[in-house]
Amino acid sequence: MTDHGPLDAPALPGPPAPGHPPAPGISGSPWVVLAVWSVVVGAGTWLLRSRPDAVPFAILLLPLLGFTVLALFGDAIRDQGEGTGAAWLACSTVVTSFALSVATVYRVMQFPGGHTGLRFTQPYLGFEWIEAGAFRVQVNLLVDNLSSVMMLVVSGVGSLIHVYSVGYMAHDEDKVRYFSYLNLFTFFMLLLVLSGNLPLMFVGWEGVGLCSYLLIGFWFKKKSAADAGKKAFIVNRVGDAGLILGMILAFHTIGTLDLVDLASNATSLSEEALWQFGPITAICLLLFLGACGKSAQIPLQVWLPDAMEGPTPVSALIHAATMVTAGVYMVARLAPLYSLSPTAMLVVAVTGAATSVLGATVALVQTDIKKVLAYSTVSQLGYMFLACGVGAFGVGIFHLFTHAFFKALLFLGSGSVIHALGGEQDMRKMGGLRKRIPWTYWTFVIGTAAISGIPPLAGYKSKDEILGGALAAGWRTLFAVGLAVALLTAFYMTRAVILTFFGTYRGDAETESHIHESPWVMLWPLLALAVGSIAGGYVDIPAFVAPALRLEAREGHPEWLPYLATAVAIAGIALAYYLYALYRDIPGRIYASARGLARVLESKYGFDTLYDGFVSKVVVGGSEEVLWKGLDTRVIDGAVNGTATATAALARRVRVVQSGLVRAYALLILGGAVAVLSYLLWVRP
Amino acid sequence: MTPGALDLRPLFPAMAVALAGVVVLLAQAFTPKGGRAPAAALSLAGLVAGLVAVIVIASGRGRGAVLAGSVAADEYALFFQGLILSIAILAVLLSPSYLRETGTDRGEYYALLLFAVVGMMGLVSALELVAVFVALEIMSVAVYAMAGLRRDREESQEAALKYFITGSFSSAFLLYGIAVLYGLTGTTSLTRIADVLRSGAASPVAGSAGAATALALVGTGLLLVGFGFKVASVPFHMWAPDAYEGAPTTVTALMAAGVKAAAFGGFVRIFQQALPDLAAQWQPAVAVLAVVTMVVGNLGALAQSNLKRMLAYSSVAHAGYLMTALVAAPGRGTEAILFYLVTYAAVNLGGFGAFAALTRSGREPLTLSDMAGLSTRRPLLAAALTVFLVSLTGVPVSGGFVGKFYLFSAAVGAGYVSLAIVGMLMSVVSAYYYLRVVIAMYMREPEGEDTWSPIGAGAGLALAVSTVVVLVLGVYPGPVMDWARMAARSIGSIV
Amino acid sequence: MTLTLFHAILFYAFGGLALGGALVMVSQRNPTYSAFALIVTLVALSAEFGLLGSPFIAALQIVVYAGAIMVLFLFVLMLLSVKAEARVEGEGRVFKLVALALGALLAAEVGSALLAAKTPMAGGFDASARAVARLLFSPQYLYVFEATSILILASLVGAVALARREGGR
Amino acid sequence: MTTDLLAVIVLLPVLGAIVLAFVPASAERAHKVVAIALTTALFLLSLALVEGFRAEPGMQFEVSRDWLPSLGVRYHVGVDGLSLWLIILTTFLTPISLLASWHSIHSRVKAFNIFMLLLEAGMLGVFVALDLFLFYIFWEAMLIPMYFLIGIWGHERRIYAAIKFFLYTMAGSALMLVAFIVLYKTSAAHTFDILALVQRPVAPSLQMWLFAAFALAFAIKVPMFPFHTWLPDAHVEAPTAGSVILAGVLLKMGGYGFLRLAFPLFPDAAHRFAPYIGALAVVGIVYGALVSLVQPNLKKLVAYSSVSHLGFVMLGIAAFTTTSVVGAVYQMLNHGISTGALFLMVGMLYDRRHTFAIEEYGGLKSVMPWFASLFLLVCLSSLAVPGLNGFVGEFLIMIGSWSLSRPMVVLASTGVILAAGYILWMVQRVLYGEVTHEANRALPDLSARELAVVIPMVVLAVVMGVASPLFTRLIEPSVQTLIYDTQSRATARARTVAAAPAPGPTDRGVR
Amino acid sequence: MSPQLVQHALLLSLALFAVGVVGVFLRRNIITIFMCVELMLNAVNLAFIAFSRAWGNLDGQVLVFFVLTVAAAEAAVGLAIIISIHRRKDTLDVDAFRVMKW
Repeated sequence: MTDHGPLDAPALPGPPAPGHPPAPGISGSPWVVLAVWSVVVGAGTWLLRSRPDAVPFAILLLPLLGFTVLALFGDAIRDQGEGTGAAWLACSTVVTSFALSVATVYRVMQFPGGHTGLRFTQPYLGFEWIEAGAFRVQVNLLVDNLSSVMMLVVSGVGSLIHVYSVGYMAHDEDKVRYFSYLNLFTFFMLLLVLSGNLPLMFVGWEGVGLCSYLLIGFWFKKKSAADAGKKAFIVNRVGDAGLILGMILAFHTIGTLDLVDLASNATSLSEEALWQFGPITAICLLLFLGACGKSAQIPLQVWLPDAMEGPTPVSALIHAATMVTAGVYMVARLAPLYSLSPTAMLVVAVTGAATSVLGATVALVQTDIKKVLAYSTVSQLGYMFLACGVGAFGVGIFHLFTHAFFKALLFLGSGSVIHALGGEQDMRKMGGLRKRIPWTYWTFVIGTAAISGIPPLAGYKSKDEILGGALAAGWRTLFAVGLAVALLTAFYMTRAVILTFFGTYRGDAETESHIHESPWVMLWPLLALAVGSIAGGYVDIPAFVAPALRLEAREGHPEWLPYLATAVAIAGIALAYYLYALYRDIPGRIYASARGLARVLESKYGFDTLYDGFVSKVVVGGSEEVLWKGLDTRVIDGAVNGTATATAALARRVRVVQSGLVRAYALLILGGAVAVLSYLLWVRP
Repeated sequence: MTPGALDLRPLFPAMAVALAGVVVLLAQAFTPKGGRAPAAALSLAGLVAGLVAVIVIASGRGRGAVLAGSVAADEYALFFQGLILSIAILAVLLSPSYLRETGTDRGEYYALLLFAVVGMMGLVSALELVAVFVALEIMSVAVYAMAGLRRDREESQEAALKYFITGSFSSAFLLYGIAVLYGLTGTTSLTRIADVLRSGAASPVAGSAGAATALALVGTGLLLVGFGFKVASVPFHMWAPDAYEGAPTTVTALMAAGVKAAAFGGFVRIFQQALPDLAAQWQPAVAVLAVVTMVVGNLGALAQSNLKRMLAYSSVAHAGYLMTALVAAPGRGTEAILFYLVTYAAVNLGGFGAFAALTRSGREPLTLSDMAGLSTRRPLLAAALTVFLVSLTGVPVSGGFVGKFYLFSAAVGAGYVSLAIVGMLMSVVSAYYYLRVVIAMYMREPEGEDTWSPIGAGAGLALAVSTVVVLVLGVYPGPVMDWARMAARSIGSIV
Repeated sequence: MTLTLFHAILFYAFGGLALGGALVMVSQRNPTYSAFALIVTLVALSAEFGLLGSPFIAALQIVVYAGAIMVLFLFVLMLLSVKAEARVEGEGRVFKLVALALGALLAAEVGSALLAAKTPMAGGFDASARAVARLLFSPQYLYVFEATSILILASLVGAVALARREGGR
Repeated sequence: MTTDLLAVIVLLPVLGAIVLAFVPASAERAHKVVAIALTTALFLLSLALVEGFRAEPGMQFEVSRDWLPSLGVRYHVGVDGLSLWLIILTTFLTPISLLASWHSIHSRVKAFNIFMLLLEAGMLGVFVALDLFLFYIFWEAMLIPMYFLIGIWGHERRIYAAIKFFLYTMAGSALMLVAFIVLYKTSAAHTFDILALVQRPVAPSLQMWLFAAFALAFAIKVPMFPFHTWLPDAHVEAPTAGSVILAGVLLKMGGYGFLRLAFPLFPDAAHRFAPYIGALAVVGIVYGALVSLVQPNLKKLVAYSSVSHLGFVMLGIAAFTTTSVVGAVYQMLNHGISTGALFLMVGMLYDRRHTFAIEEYGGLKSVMPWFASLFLLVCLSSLAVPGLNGFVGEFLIMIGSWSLSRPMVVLASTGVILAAGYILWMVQRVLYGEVTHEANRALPDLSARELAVVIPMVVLAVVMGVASPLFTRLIEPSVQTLIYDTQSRATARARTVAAAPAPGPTDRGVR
Repeated sequence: MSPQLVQHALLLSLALFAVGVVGVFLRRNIITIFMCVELMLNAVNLAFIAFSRAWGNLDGQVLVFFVLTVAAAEAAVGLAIIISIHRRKDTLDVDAFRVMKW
């Protein structure tokens, strides 16, 4: 995937006017868009005024509506204006959802006690989603401070990425399908964060997984893309199986799957001791398995890097900002439950820490710009779990929040780079782009600074909090790990920036001649996200979500911490600059001297090899040779057919008795007579 | 009835048929050379007259036992006589075209058929062992001869020979059994035999109770051999495949339907009316025979490629099914046998009749490849044959299923669950060979020219009637069941 | 009829003759000899019938069996000019042994029952032709008697149908 | 009820078949039109059952008349929550499969339609029969039209498959018939009437044997591991309509039989055997999934996936809690829709390319976008993505089966993972990638007729996924009564329960 | 000694019957086999007569009468069959007739 671009920027029709990107063809169907837009705005306003309780449902259903329209009438829409109308339709639904979300959050916070949430139960249908015996699943939404944050992130970042996509996908023939998937994703993601109970959340959970599958494999003609989509789905399914079992166990243990009831019932349960594998621990671990799948934690992290086969905006939205954070969201959502199980907490923290190390180290050796970001995401997600595991759930959400901005920014930035280079993703063929695509460069740098934890950017604030949380919980080891990861993060991100934007261009001349800055429709989402990456840290998310998590407010952190963290970040950046900008031959030498380590990192610690081997040899091979051809065909069906064959063979034997010799017939009569008489006289007197 | 004044009304059905036989012979004799006597029509007339007589008697006038209790016109006899006459009518309908195509078209055929029918009718109505024996012999002698009537096929004569030798051999056993029972009881009347056996000591021949029992069992055993032969129960069955295969197909139809029904009619009546007190002894023996018969019959059929022979083995197997209910006689077992014989007769007439109807110029459809693609060339016939095969398999909706259900439920009711299990498992085996024919007809392409005879009116009528009977018995078997129950209950009611 | 020693001697003598004839019959390869041996047996049996007080049946036996049926057999034997069975080395020895064993077993089984039976001899036994005929033509056997007419007719027709030459009509 | 609506529903197809028998075979179009119109009308008529159905336990639309008094057989029919939707499923799938066969059946159209109608009558009969004899008649009679459908209109090895299907299923039910009779003879009720027999179970020791006989018949029909090997053969060789009906309805009869007969008639035996049934069901789930993973043939893959899916059904039945059984019944419907739709769509591929080999396809999404989208949707429904129908059933089953055995549920959950594996792998090989075979390059997308066939199924998959109570509310009362009655009639249980708190419709199963 | 006479007659009848039975298997000529069957019938006749004597009733006599008739009828048909098959195969070896088997 590095040698040629995906269709990320499918064969550019011609050199666009430099510095003056072509405006995507809004002209295609302006009237349609305008009409749709005004209807949507009007309806939204009406809803807010007269049916406020319906608004959360409207937030949800708008993207679904968009999907439905695009799916059913996509062909008709595509026929007009190359599908640009479709793109704007998709954007409009999400943007409207965002607007309604803002209004809803505002409204929720007006309620006394609104911080702990409002439940919205649908009164429209005469039934709920599932009703069977004692098991019922309502269709209810929960809007509290936690889901508010998520809702805003999802619809906000989602809106930006929708808009960005209008430009990014402008030349793709299949953009109707793309936008329909994107809308569907938004719907499921909103459902995930808004649903008031676990099963309904699971609908969103699997739904986003499905959309992820569809979007990773968007360019389905490419085998690697289809493979990656499938891999993502299946790996996620492993986690989902855990999630299902966790839900079942929770239902049978606690008696409810409603999020609010779970939280309140949890308070009446007694805490389990460390290493006591009681039901609560089991529930938490099973659910965490689900979270591992969705949020790409060890041992289920393998799908996320492959997921970069999808269009870059998708990577930004799904595989950085929103979907992959669902696991963190769920763990935080069930904070009261997790708090009862030190074992589970420890597992979450250690897994998160380990994953963050894994991601950060593997990112060091990646040459594909998106892969760097992907492993970075893995690492940062681990960071969030680390926060949750040490009890700083709110901080985890905080990092989730800031990460959404800067990681989306970085992805979109990388998308812009790739767009500029006609699909090139290999950093070894980049360099010196600083001047050619300045807007992209500057926003990318902001994102890098944010993720590296340079004050006063967003990442600095949230990372700081996580380290503080680890320290506060008494986990010095984890704190140290976190610090190390911070160093690595700053290092590999700086490396990426340097390789991409500094130095001289290393690609071929043909591509170089086409390098161009992205259109404005792509740039202004970058700007918006850059603003978020700077300012996001000043929203006190931990305090905001604390009531929803039913947790105590956090303690203060040692005052030396920010300095230490900043110092580490700067050290990382400096080191990277030193190695990649000043003494470029050193990395190669390090490589040469530590081949073993390099190989381990390049093989991503061998997980993929192990899993592939297991799946292809044990599962597929075993199923084919042992189960199907052996057990099924030979043993079971062999027994079935063998019965028939044996009967036929017996029949041929029986038949031979009928010799055709009439005296033999008579003999048998005589024998029969003797037998009958013997039986009557002697056997049965 | 007043002594001296003989009430012969119960004999009218048989007399009508016998008379028809004589008339056929006479008509033959007086037909000028080259002419063709209306033998089939005359036979039909006689058989229909007999059937009418049966119906009249059954409707209330003239029922009872006559001639010093040697022959009965009870519901049982009437049921069987009606059945046998119906079988004969259908067989006669099937015959003309077949005889014409095989060059067997002679007056003797119909006369023999009618005489055989007389024997069958006597067999089911006789209340006395001498009459049973003589009736059995009338039937047998006529059928021996009929089996050998097809001169163009060596098989036909061989069939007659084998049937005759084994038949007379087994008749001697039967006769010895009669002799032993006569010796023990001093009588040949079924009811009086039963009386003597019940009171036990009354016999001057029996030295002791044990000796009496031993003699009674020897007699019973030998009767079992004799009737086992006639119904083609294993191990007395071996004539059946050869005789069925070799005999002219219409005769085979008569053998499979009529002879078997009559033999069972006599079998059941004798064992139920004369030997009820030995039931505890002979019923287990019958059960064993039934199992062996079902297994060997079905396995034998499984290995056949000749369709007539396959159906012959299948008729052996069906004797086994029928015998399972004999362990539950009297009562439900008898009812079940009676009911099953009706559907079984229809099916076999239909099955063999279908082969007969297709025969052209002496060539009969005998192999599976002969039947290939029949459904495209004779769709109605193929459909009818499918119905028969389905019924033989015992799959609903067919009389065969209801009948089998009846039989096995009787066996289970008598405590013989194992019989029902074997029976059902063997039904599964049988499905394989029956279905092969369906496969050939429906799922294979026809080969070569259409060499089969078009279906004549008579044969068509006979096949249609059989089909309808099989299907109606599958959905609405109530009336026939009621008749069967009345008939079964009437055994022993008239002395 | 009283039983005398002479009576008994005759009874056993004819019995032995009958058995001997039978054994000769089954051991002869030539069917014609067998037929003659059978005739001996039949005649001896006729005597046995007479000695058992059944003169009518004894007469009938001679007339019908020895006189008619066996003549028919001989006639056919002559007609078909049947030769003696060819000797085949070791043919069906096992088969014959099994048959012998089974026959013996059958005889043993039936015999054991017969031996256990009492065999009285009723007094005042009258089996004259007159007495037998009275019973034969009583309603009790009327049906069977009439049936035999059909039997004979059937066998007649059957025999004609089978034995008639091809094409003959 | 004075009018016997059920008799009308069952007999209408028979009547139709008789009428068609008199229409000349050359009028093929007339045959098709009449058959489709008739079955569609029957579907609408059967909706009257839903309309008139009250969400209550007990039989509705019940009719009971003397039929064969000498055999103790009555004509007794009725509908309850267990059978209601299965009837609708039958009447729904039949016109669809007829429509799907419009072009793919080109020989002997007359016979095809007649057999389909007879098949429908047989299936409906099984679901309404409340007398063992009547039940068995329909149960067995159905084999014959199916046998012909496979044997005449099937593919290369059709005869082998047809015979195997017939013999295997007949062998299974042979012993069941004996068990029917034994039950009749030994039961105090002395009747074949199911409702009456259920009231008074026979002695527990006898129950074991009878249950085994029943269970064998039903296990083969389901089919449960290891009695499943007839299914792949039958499916692969059957024509599309046959596969749809086979998967959609016939297999359901096994599960239905367990629920209607085996469990309530033999509560003690059910209690005793439930763990074993559950274990086999779980083995089936995993085994079916693993084996379908490696199938090179589309139809075989779907067939083995049926083994896996029906394992869930059987697990739910074995657990015998309200939740699990409602889930099982619902899962039967789901499987009917999603697997039915899969077979329909695979059949559409076959119509175009005359092969089921997966390797012959690939890249179809570029040439047949509508097909691809709908196929994907159907696949997703089959792998139980929540929001579509399959999830509701599987989730209810798993949550309800927890009380039977936790390890079983855990193992069953691996089936969820594997389902994603085999389905998505198949989807990838069929739909994605470049078009590798020249023959596929010009395949036409779905025609209007084909869309009309698939879209109702897809719509139902979605509706059943989001609005399950519309269906389960009618199912649940019957299930609750079934479970309560069965438990209270189990003698082994009665003793232990006596001390326990007052029994109400509980959610804890027989266990 | 008089009662033994009847019993010995019965035993004789049994012996003759057994000889007839065995004879069927010892001989290959169809006519001889047929004669063996006739011998069996005659043996039974002796039993009838003996039993008739034992009981002092005449039913046994009548039975023999009918058996004779049956024997005659069988003989007629049987010999006709034999003639017709001899015509075709020119042999009376019973083992030669096995066109149909298995």
